[in-house]
Amino acid sequence: MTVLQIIALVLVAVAGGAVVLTPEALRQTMVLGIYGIALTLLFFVFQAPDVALSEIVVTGIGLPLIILAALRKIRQQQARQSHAREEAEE
Amino acid sequence: MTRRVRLGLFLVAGAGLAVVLLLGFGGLPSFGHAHELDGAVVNLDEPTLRHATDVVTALNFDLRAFDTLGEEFILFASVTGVALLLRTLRQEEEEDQEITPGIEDHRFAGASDGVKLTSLLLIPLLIAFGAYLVFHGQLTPGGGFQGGVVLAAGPIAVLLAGRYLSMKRIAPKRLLEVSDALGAAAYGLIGLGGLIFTGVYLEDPLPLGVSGQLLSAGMMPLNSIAVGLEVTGAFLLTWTQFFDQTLVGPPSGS
Amino acid sequence: MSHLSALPVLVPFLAGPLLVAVGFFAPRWFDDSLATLAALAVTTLCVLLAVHAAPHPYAYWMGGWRPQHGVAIGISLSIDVTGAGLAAFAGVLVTAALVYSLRYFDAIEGLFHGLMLLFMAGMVGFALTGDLFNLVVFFEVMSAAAFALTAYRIEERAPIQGALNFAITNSIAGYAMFIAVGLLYARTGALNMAQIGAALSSHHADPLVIVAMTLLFLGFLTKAAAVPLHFWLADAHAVAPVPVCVLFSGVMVELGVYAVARLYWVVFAGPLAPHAAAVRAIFVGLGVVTALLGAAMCFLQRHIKRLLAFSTISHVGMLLCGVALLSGQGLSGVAVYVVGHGLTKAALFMCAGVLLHRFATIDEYELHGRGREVPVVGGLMAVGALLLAGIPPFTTFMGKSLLEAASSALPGYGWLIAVYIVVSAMTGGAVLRVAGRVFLGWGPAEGPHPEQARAAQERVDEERGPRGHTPVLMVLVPALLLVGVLVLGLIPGAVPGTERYVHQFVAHGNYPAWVLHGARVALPHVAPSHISAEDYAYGAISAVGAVLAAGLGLFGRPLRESLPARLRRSGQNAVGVVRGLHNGHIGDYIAWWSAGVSLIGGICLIALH
Amino acid sequence: MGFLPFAVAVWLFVIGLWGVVSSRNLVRTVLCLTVVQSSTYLVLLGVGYRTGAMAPIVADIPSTSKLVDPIVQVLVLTDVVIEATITALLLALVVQAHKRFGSIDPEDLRPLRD
Repeated sequence: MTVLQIIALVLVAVAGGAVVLTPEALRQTMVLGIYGIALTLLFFVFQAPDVALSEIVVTGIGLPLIILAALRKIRQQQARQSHAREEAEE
Repeated sequence: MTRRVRLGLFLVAGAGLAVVLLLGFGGLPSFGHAHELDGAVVNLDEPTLRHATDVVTALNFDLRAFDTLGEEFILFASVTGVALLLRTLRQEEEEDQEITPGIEDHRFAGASDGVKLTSLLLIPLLIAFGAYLVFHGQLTPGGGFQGGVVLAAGPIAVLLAGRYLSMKRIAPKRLLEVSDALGAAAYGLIGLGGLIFTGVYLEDPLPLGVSGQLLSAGMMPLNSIAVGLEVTGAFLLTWTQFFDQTLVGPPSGS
Repeated sequence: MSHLSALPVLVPFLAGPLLVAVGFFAPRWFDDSLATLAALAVTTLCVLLAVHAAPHPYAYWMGGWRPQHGVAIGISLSIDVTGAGLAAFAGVLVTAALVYSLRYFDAIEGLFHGLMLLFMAGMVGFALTGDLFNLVVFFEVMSAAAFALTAYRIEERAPIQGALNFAITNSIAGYAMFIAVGLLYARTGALNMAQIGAALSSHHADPLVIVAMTLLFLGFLTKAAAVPLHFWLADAHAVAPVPVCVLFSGVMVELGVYAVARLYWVVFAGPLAPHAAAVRAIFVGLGVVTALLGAAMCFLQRHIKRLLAFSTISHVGMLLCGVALLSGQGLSGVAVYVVGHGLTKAALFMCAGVLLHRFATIDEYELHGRGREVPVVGGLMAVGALLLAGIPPFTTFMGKSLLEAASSALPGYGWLIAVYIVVSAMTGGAVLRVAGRVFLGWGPAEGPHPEQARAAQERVDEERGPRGHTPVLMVLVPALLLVGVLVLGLIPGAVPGTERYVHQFVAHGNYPAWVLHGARVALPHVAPSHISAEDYAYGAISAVGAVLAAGLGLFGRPLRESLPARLRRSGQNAVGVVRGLHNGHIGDYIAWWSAGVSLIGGICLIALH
Repeated sequence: MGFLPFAVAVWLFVIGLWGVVSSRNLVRTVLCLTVVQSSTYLVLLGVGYRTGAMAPIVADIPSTSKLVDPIVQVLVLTDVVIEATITALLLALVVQAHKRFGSIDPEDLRPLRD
């Protein structure tokens, strides 16, 4: 086992824990991106370039756009809800 | 259950689960000392038998092609599911129009000029790189899936560079649906070619060509293109569905 | 003939995308006829495969990667009568569900039909494949289509929540199975089930094999909804559109049990042979808990689809007991019972669909007496209830008799018969109670937990208003399915034939022979089990028990109130606790899932090592 | 040291489940699920790795050199695709859940309280 592999594994373990323990969803999305990069690095040092490419296109492009759009939609709805609530109070 | 009971239960259960898994993993050979597995046999056979140099993509389209068929349809089913779930209900449409009459003019908020310029420069690069990945599936790392996602990112760069609606003009939803479906069906049909010409489903009837060339390894380039087509359509369709959701309702920040 | 082996999977994989691609301009009749034709074609193909595999089962190697010197590296469809028969059964139910939905609801641009076909492809591939990883892939195909279908009615709350719980729980089960595949591949260097089984059979079971087995079994039992992995099922089955429920309860859940049986006899029977008694004890225990909890929860429901969902859990417990007996006779009983129960449950969900379609609610008390408008459906429901209770001499009874014979043949397991009787009486009785209250107006019109009535309502399109009629097709299809249950078990030779094919299925040594070496394995000769007078007596007790249980549910309130107050209160508390566990909170569900997996994994590690 | 990849896999599986159980926001639940899933990549790739072996690309290395197991990599490719698609499907469900319930806290998603 090479030093590079050990470093990559530790990185993955720490970043994976960080994804779970980050409290707020938007910040968690960013940590998930870092986690994806750590996994990509790990796949490279595990001699799996095909998997590394897949992982980076998924966590680099594929998922963030979906997560951000979902979060944006939810924020918009929350804004609309509180707007409606304020109007009801007036 | 209250939150406290739930977390307590999981603390015990999770610890137990960890112990069970660790005991099971204890039987694995030490990392780096895998037994002589199937894979070793395949590594020797695959390049000579199928004239492909990227063994992983080659296996993906050959030995494990039936798994890949399943995988493409997991993707297809999920994208169809997303389309189903994020469809706009008639009554929602009416509500939304009351709130945002100017929806047609909507610009994608939040991109600075720097981002826009970078995105514009990125578009040709993304398309070239994506196409390279798709066409070189059997030769170098990457293949239809990876290339498809990169290709799909091209129109997304248009979105970052400027307007959502111009992106939708480049890639209207119907076209994406058709491309997604066509790619998925094409993958199944290519295997059918094997059934018709050799009598065995997913067997390769094409000449294998010279190892290392673009059109080598029999049907693999075709497989790769079919997957690329499907994945491009699938990801663009998914993104469009999600973006459409965020374009209704009051603009963010208000 | 064997050239066609891949087509049952391929036909829906081609028709599905076609429906989605042309869906936005194709007329409704096109979607309906293409989807129904595809489902019929798949059913026919599966029947042909079963007929072809009847003299001796065979393996079909994808891409021509045949095993060399008995070493398989390719993916095979390993086709025997049991697998192909189950695939055909799935095809029958998909066809029935599609015909039923012709008149049931508004389909959106071919998406519903497309997803139904993909779901069918997943089920058929799952039943036919001979490769472990491929099995998990088809599990995921089924899942992806099923998640979306559950939430088909996005305008309502409950389907969204049910689909989320379904998707999260089953995804985690899928990950556990991926890990198990990795473990077994590391040990054997193979993914083909026959190859794995052959490689393992010469060794004793060590923790790696036991953990792999636990993860695989519990993964599939998550789909099959064994307690405590079952919480998602009631949420999802109660809210999915009726044609989808038909498939969920009728065949998808049973496929989970099938995978456990297949994996046990092909892969784990060798290494675990010295521990068969312990395996039997553990999984019979799991089955009994599932059966009894499901039956109790079933009886407590007033939401009719949720009631049927819990009855499915209860019957799955019974099926799991039958598999866990680890005998050919027990598994024969399971095979017959799967067909009888699947058709009956499908018909009952379709009857519930008629009520929902006509009255826009599915709450037992809200519907009090209103069913008089559609007496035929009441008749169907009563027949279905009695079949669920295993009334002699029909298909469900035949299956149950085999289970009873297998249980009493094993020393120390005769008491299982009492469990089967309780399950039959409680679930059959609950449905009979519904039929009595809804179609005859018996019993009080107000029940406990009135807040649940709202959840049972379906939003109706205001322009359309309540419907005054029921399409004939929606009554005809469940009637035909019930006729199937009445007739199939009585066809001479059907049950003894099933027994012979199942004995072929459980012959551990045979499977590698025909998969890896292409050997022609002959059908074993098995003396047909004969149904004794005792079995008829048990059947009669179940049926009478169901009638009594229904009577208790309808008219038992004075009786309950005459009980001493302390007894009544502690009874209510116990019921409250059990109900409270099924609270719809995904965090709770996953905590229970983890607890179940670690507990059963721990027990297996201790008992089987 | 040879056990490290598998220990990390167990850690990811359990900590991801902790995230799912303790989450009060369904978007977080879905993201934690991807962490659970990534544990399967480590197991699969871990069992196929051989010390000193090259990636299974045979274009520019001598054909006698030792290669890592390509089959597990094919399995992980499928796994990654499943991750991406199921996550998209789940997020679509979460968006709908927020529309219908006005909340994405699992505490509030209980249409059938019993």
